[in-house]
Amino acid sequence: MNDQVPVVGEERPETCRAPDAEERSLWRRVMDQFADHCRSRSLFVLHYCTGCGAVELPPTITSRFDMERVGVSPMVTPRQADLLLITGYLSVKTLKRVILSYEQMQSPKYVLGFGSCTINGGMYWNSYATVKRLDQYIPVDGFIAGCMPRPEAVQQVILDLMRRIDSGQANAWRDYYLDYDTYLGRQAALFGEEWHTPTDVVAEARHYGYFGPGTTGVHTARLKNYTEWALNQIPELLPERGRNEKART
Amino acid sequence: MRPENYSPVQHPPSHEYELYFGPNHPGIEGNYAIRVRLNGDVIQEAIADGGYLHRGFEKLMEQRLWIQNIALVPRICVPDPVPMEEAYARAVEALGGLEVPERAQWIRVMMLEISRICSHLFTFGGNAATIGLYTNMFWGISMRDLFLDLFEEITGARIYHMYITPGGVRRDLPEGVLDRLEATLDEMERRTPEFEDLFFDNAVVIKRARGTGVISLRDALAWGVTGPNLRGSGLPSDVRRDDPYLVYPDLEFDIPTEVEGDALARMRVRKAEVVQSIRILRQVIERLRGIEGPIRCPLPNPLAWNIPAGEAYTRVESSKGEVGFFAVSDGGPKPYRVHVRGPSQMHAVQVLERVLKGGRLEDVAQIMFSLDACPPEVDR
Amino acid sequence: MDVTPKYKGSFVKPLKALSHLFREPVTLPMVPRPASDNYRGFHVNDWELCVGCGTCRQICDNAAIRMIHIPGLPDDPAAGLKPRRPAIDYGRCCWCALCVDICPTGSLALSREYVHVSPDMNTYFILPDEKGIHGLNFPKGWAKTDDADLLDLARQPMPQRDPDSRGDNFDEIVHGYDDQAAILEASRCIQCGMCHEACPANMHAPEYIRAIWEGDKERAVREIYRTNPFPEVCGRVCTHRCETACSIGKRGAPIAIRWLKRHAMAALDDERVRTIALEGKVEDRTGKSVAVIGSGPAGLTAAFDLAKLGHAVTVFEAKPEPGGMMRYGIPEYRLPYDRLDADIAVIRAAGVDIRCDSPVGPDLPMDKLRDDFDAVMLATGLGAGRSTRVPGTDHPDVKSAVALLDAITRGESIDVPGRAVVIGGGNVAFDIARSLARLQRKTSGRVDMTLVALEERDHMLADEEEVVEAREEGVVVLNGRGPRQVVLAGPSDKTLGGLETVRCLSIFDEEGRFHPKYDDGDVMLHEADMVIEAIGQASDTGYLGEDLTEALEWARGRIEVGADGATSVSGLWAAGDMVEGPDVIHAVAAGHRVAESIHRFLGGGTTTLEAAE
Amino acid sequence: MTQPKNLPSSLDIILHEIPGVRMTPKEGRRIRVDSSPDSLPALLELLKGRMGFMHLSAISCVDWPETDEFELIYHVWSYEQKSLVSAHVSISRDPGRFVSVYDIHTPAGFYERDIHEMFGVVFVGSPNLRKFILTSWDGPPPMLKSFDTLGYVNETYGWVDYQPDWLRDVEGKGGGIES
Repeated sequence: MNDQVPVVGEERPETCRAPDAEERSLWRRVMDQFADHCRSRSLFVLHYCTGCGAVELPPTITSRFDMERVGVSPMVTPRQADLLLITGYLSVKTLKRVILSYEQMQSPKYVLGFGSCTINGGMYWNSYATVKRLDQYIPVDGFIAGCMPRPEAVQQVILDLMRRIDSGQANAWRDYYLDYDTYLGRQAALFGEEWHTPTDVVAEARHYGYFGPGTTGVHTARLKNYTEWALNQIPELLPERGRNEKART
Repeated sequence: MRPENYSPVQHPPSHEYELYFGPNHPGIEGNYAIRVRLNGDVIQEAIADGGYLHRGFEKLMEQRLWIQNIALVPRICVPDPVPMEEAYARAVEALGGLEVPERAQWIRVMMLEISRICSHLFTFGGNAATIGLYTNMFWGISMRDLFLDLFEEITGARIYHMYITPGGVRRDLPEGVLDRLEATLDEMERRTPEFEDLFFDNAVVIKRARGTGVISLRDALAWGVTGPNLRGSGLPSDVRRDDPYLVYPDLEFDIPTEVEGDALARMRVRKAEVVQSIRILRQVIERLRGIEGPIRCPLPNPLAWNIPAGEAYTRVESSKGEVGFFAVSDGGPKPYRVHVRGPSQMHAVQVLERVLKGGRLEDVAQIMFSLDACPPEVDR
Repeated sequence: MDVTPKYKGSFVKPLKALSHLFREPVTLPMVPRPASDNYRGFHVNDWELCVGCGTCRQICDNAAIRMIHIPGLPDDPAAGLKPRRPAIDYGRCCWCALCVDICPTGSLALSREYVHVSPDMNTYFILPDEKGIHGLNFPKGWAKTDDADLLDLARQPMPQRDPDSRGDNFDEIVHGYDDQAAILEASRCIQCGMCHEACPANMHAPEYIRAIWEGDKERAVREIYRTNPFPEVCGRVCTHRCETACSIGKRGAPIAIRWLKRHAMAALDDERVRTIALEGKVEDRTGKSVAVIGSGPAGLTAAFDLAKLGHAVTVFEAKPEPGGMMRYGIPEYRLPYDRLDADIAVIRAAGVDIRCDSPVGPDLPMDKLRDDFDAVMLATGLGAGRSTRVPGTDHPDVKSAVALLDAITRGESIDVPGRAVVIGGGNVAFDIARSLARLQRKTSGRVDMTLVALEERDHMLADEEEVVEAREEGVVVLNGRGPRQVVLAGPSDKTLGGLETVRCLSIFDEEGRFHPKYDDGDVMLHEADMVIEAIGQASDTGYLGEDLTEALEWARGRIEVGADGATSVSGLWAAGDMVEGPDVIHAVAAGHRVAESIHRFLGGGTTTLEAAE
Repeated sequence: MTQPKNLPSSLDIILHEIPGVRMTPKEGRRIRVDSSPDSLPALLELLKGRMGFMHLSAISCVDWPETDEFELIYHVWSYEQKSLVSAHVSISRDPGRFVSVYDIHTPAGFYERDIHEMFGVVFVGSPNLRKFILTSWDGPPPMLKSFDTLGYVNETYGWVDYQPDWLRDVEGKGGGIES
């Protein structure tokens, strides 16, 4: 619980880091590799149609291009999903929901950007309403060229992602923890200074062992106001806080 | 999870609550949201929430040359892009005084009707899925894919064809494609009874869909319902017949209607429309074999193409209803203003809000699908 | 709600789906299918065909195409080749293929390759070549077809006199476009700017073509006068390097840039043209004076520029009227004198003092000019005809084309020969052949004119339309023949009999020098009363005086000058045909360079007219 | 089915009852009607009641900054006459206020809301002018001609600065991206 809910005013400057492969015991290395292998064989795709590219997902998932044969299947809730497909352009309004959904997903989690729009604005490069670069707001594991990419291309990007998960290379999700302050700063620049999400990413970063120098900073400092507010809203957390304060005094 | 920037509110009595339905929700078509206030599972009030797919099309079109906009318009409606291309092209033709050659007119009708079948199959699959019948979805989507293969062959792209251009179409038909279209239509006809058995004669479907989301003809007219939804309520109105364009006056087809005005009736209308589209396509194939000629009238240099000042309002019957394009030119190289009237702008907002009222929570998705609302068309 | 229970479902019917268990599956193998024949996949670009015009970049709705300057590629403005190629940003592209449909050369196409997957964003910016994004040589998908071309490759026809009505007079042949045709012709332009770079004077052709298309003739004239004070002349007789470079001309007929210029000039009255031309003229006088010797295009262009910059310019012309070769070389049916006068009137209005009948020589020694003026420019052109020097050319009825043209312009009476042979294959040869043919028709009603050119038909030095029109007017053009000797009518007859020619096998030797080889077995006699030599001109620089001739540096008989036209003698510039050839527009360009250099020399700093605007 | 020949004339009779209305028949079942702002509700009411123009196909808004006007175009379709009347009115741009026609045509509710969002025109009496699409937008109404979308984009979002290997090679040789 201490890890999950940082206490107001408490400074925890030390970073933490998950052990590198060579630091891990042989047993753990084998187990991790096995876990990666299994993970790559069962990807649950969050059922969220963010843009036009979503129209090629039903063919990809259903009989003709049948992605279920490699263990890819749609999942209705972000909590149980591994893979977030950003199927094309993102309006600012959608991007907020995407970030909320992304933060709800359990790590390790993967993001794929579909088509031109996610790379450099695409068709809507001069539109006031759409975000031009997805990777500025959440870390992305791969892109596909196309407008829109056809199902075979979608298959290929997912197979590519599976290969990279299997070999332990698809680690963009860690960047979100390591550079959370930067990501949050960019998000806030777009959504306004009020922007905050219910997920405590900083605590998650500690939990996963990717709390780095870039995790906190000027932007995350702003979040404290909201954390305090949240603590006051959830009565069960209050004794916890009292205990911590007591311990400190 | 609480919604972003949530502010504390007085909790209502436990049997009355508010639910965010979408945008991240499997039961919703596209990226769209509905906020429903419920009492138990009965909807007291529904508030549509769009804008997730807003790209500012109308603004973007003012920034691009007349010809460049052919790439933009199909993206307004993802499942049924061809009517958008047609409506835009015809607006430009009306403003610029272009004559579409006969062969191009027939090819355009062919494209429109294939697109209609595709869109109806998509809706059919999606609609079944909202009732929990996934086989239909698998069938519908893979059947649609056969037509997408034809699109790919004709236009070089599966979804966004960018094929209809002011003055005609961009490429002539490839060799033998009419035969393959005919074969696909045969396959479609062979499968139609199976779809019938699987969906329309399915007791589950009938129990769920009958009496759900009823729109009376009177309401339909008052609320601005168009297309299959209006015909599902009993009015045999179709832009192809009432405000004809291209070569539709030369074609024989019926306008299927149902009188119940519920979700089932609307789906039955769509099914009957697919049959009519096949009938139209067979006539088109017949005629196209005998028509040779140019596929596009000569266009000015697209980089130096000023269209005389004026305005034009063109209407096209899409699979979802009446598409309208209002184009204004100030005599310049770019449109001065293009206003897109998508049928879903009515269906997904005001009509949906009204129809959902008094309905049940589990029917939200089904009703939305039965209205065949297309969110990108609402948001533009 | 009361609904008639019209439909009654069954729970058994859906079980029919089980029959699908025994059907062939619709599922496809998990490898990318081959795409359709005209699929719109990734771009391919044939670098051999691509000229770097950048039209693809202009039509792209998404600003996805950037032009990349690539050193080492052919860079030839005159041929319309730029060393740049399009690069495509797949973070922008929407595969609409408008770039393919508009590509003037047809080099750009879309392949059937459609899978590109990478986490590295840099791989989404590609420089397509003919092998495709991954070098896999996928077949072409969406490529250009004739019926889908977005460009209009045919030129607006130019109304002109037919051979019957033009053969016996010197009226201008070309009528000029009307407004409608000019707008249509201008609308074909894709604004690639190849013409601008190909033009020796770097005329702003894209700008004035666009202005004509927009119907704004005043702006067109303003754009024209930015770089060329002889628009009436160049609108008629320019060798139009721009049209050679035109991108549309790669597959179709280039934009009629020259005729559009003529149209813009014809649309405004002379008064208005003058006002526009003199915009930007410096009001303050600098107090410096410049002498220009020769009133051809080079001299007058420099004079015009210098006068606009506030210098006092005096032009000395030996002949009775200004204009040089434009007046005394080019026949009236190509360039009416009143149009030339209009151009010169503008230059005079700028304050240039043109003194005709003022040859530099004993009465007006060169030294005096150099003393009286702060700077002197030589632009005396090539006034003397050259001779083939084959036996017999010293006969009085063997004439020089330049001299004859001069005489025709002056209106002197000429003994029109009944039969004539012209030696030469350049524009001057055709000018004299066609002029004399007109006179023949006028006097005797019939044309007997033969033109003998060394070059084969496909490599004629003259403009194509000259050859075609000359033939229409009855001139017999013989290709691949060289002169052997001029023969007399008889052994004792001193009158001219004709010209003997031989078949020419090759014109240049291995080192590219002029050294024709003949087949002596193939000899032809062309009977004629007059033989005219039109094989080139030489300059007559006797007026310079011995001291100056000695002081100047020479190269191959021409005065050697720097890039800015300055000679090795301080305060003395030279430009035009006497320094380098070969046409009006080169002379105009040289005139500008000299004017700029003189202006700097006179302390005007680096301010130029371009910059002053 | 062709357009009834007498439609323009019978329309003419009706339109005479309303001041400030001018009719221009156009090609293909289209009739343009120019109306004064005051007469528009009466015009739509009459068209609906007498001639069956009961389907409001769309309301389009055009911004004309030069004349400082918004042009509103009401496209109404008659299922009986099979004809479309486009009624044009021009209203002042500042303040952009007009009367709602929601009580005549229900679909006007959405269109007015949309125009309010995109152009900032206020429709008095419209049931719901809350934001719909641009809920996370606090800039000026984007469809106004004065709003520069590309300028806004350059200010708000970042572009990718591509550095592919081939580009570095070309730049090494003295080439590069041309502006």
